[in-house]
Amino acid sequence: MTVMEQRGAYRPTPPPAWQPRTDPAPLLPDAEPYRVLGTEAAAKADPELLRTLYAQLIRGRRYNAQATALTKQGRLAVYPSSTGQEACEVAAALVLEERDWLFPSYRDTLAAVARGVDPVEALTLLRGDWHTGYDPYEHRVAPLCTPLATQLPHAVGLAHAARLKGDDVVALAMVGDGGTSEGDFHEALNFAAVWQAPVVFLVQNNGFAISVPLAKQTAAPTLAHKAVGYGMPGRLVDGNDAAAVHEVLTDAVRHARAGGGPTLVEAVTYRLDAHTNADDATRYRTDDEVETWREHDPIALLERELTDRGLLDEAGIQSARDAAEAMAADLRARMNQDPVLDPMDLFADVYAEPTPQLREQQAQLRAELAAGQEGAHR
Amino acid sequence: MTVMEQRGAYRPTPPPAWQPRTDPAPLLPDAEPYRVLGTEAAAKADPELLRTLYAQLIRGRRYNAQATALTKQGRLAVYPSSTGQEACEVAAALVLEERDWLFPSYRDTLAAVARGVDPVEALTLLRGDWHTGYDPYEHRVAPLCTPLATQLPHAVGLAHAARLKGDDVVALAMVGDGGTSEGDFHEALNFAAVWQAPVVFLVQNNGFAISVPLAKQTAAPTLAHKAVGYGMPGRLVDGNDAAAVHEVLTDAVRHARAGGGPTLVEAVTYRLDAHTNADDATRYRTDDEVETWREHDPIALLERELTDRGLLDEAGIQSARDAAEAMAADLRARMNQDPVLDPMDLFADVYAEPTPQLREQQAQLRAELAAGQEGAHR
Amino acid sequence: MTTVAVKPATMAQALTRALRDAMAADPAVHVLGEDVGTLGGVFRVTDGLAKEFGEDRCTDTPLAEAGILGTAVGMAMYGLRPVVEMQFDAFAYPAFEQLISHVARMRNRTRGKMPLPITVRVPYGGGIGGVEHHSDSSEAYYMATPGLHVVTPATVADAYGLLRAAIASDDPVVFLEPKRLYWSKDSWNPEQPQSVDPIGRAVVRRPGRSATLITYGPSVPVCLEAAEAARAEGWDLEVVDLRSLVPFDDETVCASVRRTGRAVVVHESGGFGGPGGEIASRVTERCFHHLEAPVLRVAGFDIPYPPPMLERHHLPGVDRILDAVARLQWEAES
Amino acid sequence: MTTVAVKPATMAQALTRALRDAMAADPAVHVLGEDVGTLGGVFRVTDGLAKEFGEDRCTDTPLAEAGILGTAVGMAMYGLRPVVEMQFDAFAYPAFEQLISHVARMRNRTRGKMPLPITVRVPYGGGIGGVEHHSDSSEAYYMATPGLHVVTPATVADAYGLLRAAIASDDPVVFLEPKRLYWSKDSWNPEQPQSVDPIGRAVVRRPGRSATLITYGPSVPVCLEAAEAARAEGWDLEVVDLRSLVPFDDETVCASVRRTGRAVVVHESGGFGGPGGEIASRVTERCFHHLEAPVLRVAGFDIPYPPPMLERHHLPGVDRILDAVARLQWEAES
Ligand SMILES: Cc1ncc(C[n+]2csc(CCOP(=O)(O)OP(=O)(O)O)c2C)c(N)n1
Ligand SMILES: Cc1ncc(C[n+]2csc(CCOP(=O)(O)OP(=O)(O)O)c2C)c(N)n1
Ligand SMILES: [Mg+2]
Ligand SMILES: [Mg+2]
Repeated sequence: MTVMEQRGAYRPTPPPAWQPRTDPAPLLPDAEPYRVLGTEAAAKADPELLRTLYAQLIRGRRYNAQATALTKQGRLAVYPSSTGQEACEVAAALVLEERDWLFPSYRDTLAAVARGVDPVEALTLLRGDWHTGYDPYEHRVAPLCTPLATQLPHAVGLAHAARLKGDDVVALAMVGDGGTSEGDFHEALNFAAVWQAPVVFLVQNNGFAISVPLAKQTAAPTLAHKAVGYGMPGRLVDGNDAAAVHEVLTDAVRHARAGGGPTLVEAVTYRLDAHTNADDATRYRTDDEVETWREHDPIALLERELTDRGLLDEAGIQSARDAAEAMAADLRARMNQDPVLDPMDLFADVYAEPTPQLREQQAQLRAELAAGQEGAHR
Repeated sequence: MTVMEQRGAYRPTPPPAWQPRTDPAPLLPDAEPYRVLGTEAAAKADPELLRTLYAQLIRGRRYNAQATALTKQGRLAVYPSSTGQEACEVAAALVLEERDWLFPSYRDTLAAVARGVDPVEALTLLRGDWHTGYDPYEHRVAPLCTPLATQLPHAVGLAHAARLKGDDVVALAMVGDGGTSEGDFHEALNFAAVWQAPVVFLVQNNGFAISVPLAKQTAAPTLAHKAVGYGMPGRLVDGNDAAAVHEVLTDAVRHARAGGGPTLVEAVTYRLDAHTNADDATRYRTDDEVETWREHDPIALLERELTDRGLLDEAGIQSARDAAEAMAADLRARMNQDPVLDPMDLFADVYAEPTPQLREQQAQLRAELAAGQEGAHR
Repeated sequence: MTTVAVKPATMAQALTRALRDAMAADPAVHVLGEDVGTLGGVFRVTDGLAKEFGEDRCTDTPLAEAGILGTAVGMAMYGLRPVVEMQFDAFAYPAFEQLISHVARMRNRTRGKMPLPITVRVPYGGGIGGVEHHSDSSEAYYMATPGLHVVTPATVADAYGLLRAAIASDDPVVFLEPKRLYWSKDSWNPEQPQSVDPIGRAVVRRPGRSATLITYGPSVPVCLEAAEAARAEGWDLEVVDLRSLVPFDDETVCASVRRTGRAVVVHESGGFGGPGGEIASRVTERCFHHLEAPVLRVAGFDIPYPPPMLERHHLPGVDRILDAVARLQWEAES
Repeated sequence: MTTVAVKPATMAQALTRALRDAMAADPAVHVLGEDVGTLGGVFRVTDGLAKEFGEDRCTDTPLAEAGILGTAVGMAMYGLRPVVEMQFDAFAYPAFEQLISHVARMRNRTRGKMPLPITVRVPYGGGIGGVEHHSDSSEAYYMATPGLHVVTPATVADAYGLLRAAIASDDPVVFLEPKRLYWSKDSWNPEQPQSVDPIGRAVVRRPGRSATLITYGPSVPVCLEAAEAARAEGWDLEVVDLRSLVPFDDETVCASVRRTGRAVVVHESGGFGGPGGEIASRVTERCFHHLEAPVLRVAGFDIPYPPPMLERHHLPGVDRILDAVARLQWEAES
């Protein structure tokens, strides 16, 4: 029996061939985003996990602040901050096993870093140095993906390939609310469900696609309701509740690994910073709205839970901050060094072997450089 | 207030901004395809309508047979038959007002014909004569569309434009089950729902995309379940029950015209013929399966209902057949005339005015023709 | 008649003005795209339009380029004149099928019954330090697609004139906006916009006698700079700004090359399979016996657009252009 | 050693055999696309593969070209060698973004860490009486995209050899299959398939001394026919079959043109912005002083592919090629 045949066939449903079908009910999301912090469910959460999440959130927030600061110093060309969304970024990385794969979008450098990618390498693209700064195979993190939603079919293909090879690898793919409108989102989810590929789709619904609010992006009850249309479960979670995101993603990863197929998770969150440092968010949203969300800050939520339950004290907070500060200092120091680039790298890795045409162009540039020329800048 | 603002905004749903949302329940399809014929609902159906549908089904079946015969005589390059799907084709055309628009896919020449397009003009494309044989504005039928699902955003744009202009025009767009997998399907439904455009999407789920059965196309409970993910109602109907399809589409058209926005209708049907005359359906399905569906033939279903209720007698059947025969004879006669083509038409209507480059090429071809040359055939 | 002081304006401002004037002149003109409404576009080219004309005329769409262009097709079918903004060059690729299979062909498919007066604005090209997918030169794809006009301005005045002409055209126009010229300034008076230039005419930006630089869009200022620099070497270079790649102005280009006897085509787009091949070939076909040397090409390398820190080595610059001019066999025939 | 009788095979059969041999040789080779499994593809090129290797190796996908190519990217990331079938030329357009922004660039983006050995098979070109969207020549788009190899066979033996080479390549290859040659036959023995030809070498299909016809894919047989017909006019034409558009074999092509001094590029694809511009330009750049006449082009007209009943007037045929040869200035220099 092939992988393709393992699941029950969808049957056309009219007379004469009426058949029982997939029951849609279990695929539909809950009416409200799932929460753990501040609810009874929190009691069941593993204290160690919560403390780890906390340290990672602190570190993540500091990373976002540092990266943003680096844009002001001209050390980064651009930075799309995930400030306010750290719970999603961090949980996405932590729920995966080493053999699993993460597929980040352009905003998700933090998730890559939380999975182990060196921050300098994660930021290489945004520094303008090279397109992908890290070896995707080292931590099994796909290259940061800018064309929206195009990374989703990649995740499906990779997970499917792993399954065909008999490896119990799960792929977790990240996308924004805006990205769900792209055709590639649709095609990826459909392939994943038909193939029962071990993929988890994490939509960070941060309310905006640059300036476009969700109401102009979709009329769906929730983005998680899209899942039923593919025949996969949809889950709705409070994206600022790190414990809840971690739990929902962990369930989805487990489900995928066990052969249960893909899950669509919508995490409701908010981007506290502008779209990027180059964006002017005051053009499309009010300070009031931002302030309301600051009160639902992922760090504050977790910190309250931990301190209320006596799992975190001043010393614990300080030590998380110190660790974050050390990371930031190291990042700052290393980003302040000018990267050394070799113009001849332009011709490297276009193909396995340069074509005769590229060899000619290589020779031309080499001659120009020898003559002291600098391309566009005379 | 702009059209864009007329509908309630989708609100992100977490704390702190938890808001009541669109209720998904009414958007979900029924568990079974809606049926009228042979059920109690049939009593409420307008006898005149049923008789009209019957005459059109007979005519449609004859049209399909005639067109298929024309391929054997080399009078059509190819014909994708809608035999078995006539109820959908005919109902789609009949539910529209004159000012409305129909967006057919490549299989839907019958719907175009049922809406008034001259069969010879509807078949011009498949005859190899010109890409679109009719004036789309004459009967408000968009050109037959071959790149799958690409006609759906057109329908949305047209309906949106009409609404912006204050015209109460509805667009009905047709697509196959296979076409629902394309990104354009997703993008069109999303735009339609966000804009609340007056569009009805009719998916003819005929069980196959060429050789690929629905089970390899989707894992969804039904295709109609996709609707909730866009925030529009999904309706499931027995596509071989002409009265049911007519009723469901009529409701959807009325809903759209009243400003209620789009509806997704899945009509469960079956393609009794091969994909096209060039296809060999025995490669991918059994005769048994086809036979089961023949017993659920749309014409037989309606004929039984009408005769059982005394609304149709032998004479009525005969007169419907005679009318169909006359149509077929006329079609045959006209299709047997060789179309007269002017090679210089190659350059017509590439642009409003030919470019200087096209003028040169035009002159070249004119000279070649004058010299008695015939392009590729020396 | 009072003389109006001619103030400098940027190309972006001229484009905004063209949109505004077109929308004011014809209620059928609708702007749609990602972030074009409230934000005014990431380059602010649509700034103020939603406010002035309402969101139904200048609409923030869902984030889906095929959907944007596909719905624009439907709007055009119903008599509107959509102006679509693609946010960046590479983000027009998802709309490729709609563009090739419908936009470019609908008039032809319907024997002229259903023209599609759609303008597709595409910010293109590099030199702005953009990260990957933000600096593509995609004009070769559009040029190879019959049924499209392909237009690109290099000056502030042309930005206005050509965009007005594009919107007024009954044919689809891919309107390529050189990103790095958005902030270029010129003494252009927005209160007295020039009359609309016709699409399809190249213009000699600088007359010269030694050789012709044939170029367009972002490379026009570079060529003008090169021409200035060339004076020191004793070359008097003519610079032809194509403005329209489709239709192509063979007349103006060939007249120049016949005069000078030598030509270099300059563009940012990759050389192999790029616009320069077409241009050099057609010039050679038409001017063979006037040519003292083969028509040469200076283009981007045949590589994916490089990261910002390396782009200056990729983009055709003054030195590279002068090197090509030097190779135009000034001394002797071989 | 026994001599095996060499039986005629069609190009389609050779392609099937190449896929089968590649799949047998390397379990990483997976075929995916629309109708490639049970049906064996609409052109039957994948016939029997699902049966022999199972549906996990030869998979009927959902109907979505971006999804097919996008998932192939992910499969290649995990070490597979996907061979994707696009059902027809025009139906590859929905996958354009995946092709341009990912397939062509992944190796470069990742500094060689993540090569994508994907073969994209695209049946292309006209002459088979196909209705609209079934006869496009889309090679210009692929040629203008750095990072892709673009290959197209013209003979049964090359169909086998080049497809094996494409699948074996560690780079993505767009493999263009001339639809109207699918049923062309040649004495090629499937039981003793030739060794795999390297990608990037053109071949002289017919030696000649008067002028060179530079061509590829579906136009190769037409050019050979033209060369035969030209003998009556006293011309001895050389025919070069490019086989690979990227990389381009400047050496073979230029050696031929230097020998003959005259050249015509022939292809079905539209002329303007088509491959011929690149080819004619590079030949001219390299062979200028060997040329007795400008390199001419015979191509499809710059129009959307016409309906079947008119396609013979559109496609480059023998007469049109001979007309071009006649214009190669045989008499005198102007
Ligand atoms: C295909 C494509 N179209 C447009 C863009 C330009 N763009 C970059 S980010 C962005 C908004 C994305 O919104 P969302 O998906 O919600 O992610 P977020 O930025 O909120 O994380 C846009 C339009 C792009 N990167 N890719
Ligand atoms: C974009 C695109 N891809 C592929 C094709 C080739 N093709 C034509 S019909 C068809 C199957 C369509 O199946 P479905 O949507 O179910 O419609 P049906 O044929 O059953 O009416 C395919 C794959 C196409 N026309 N367009
Ligand atoms: Mg967002
Ligand atoms: Mg179907």
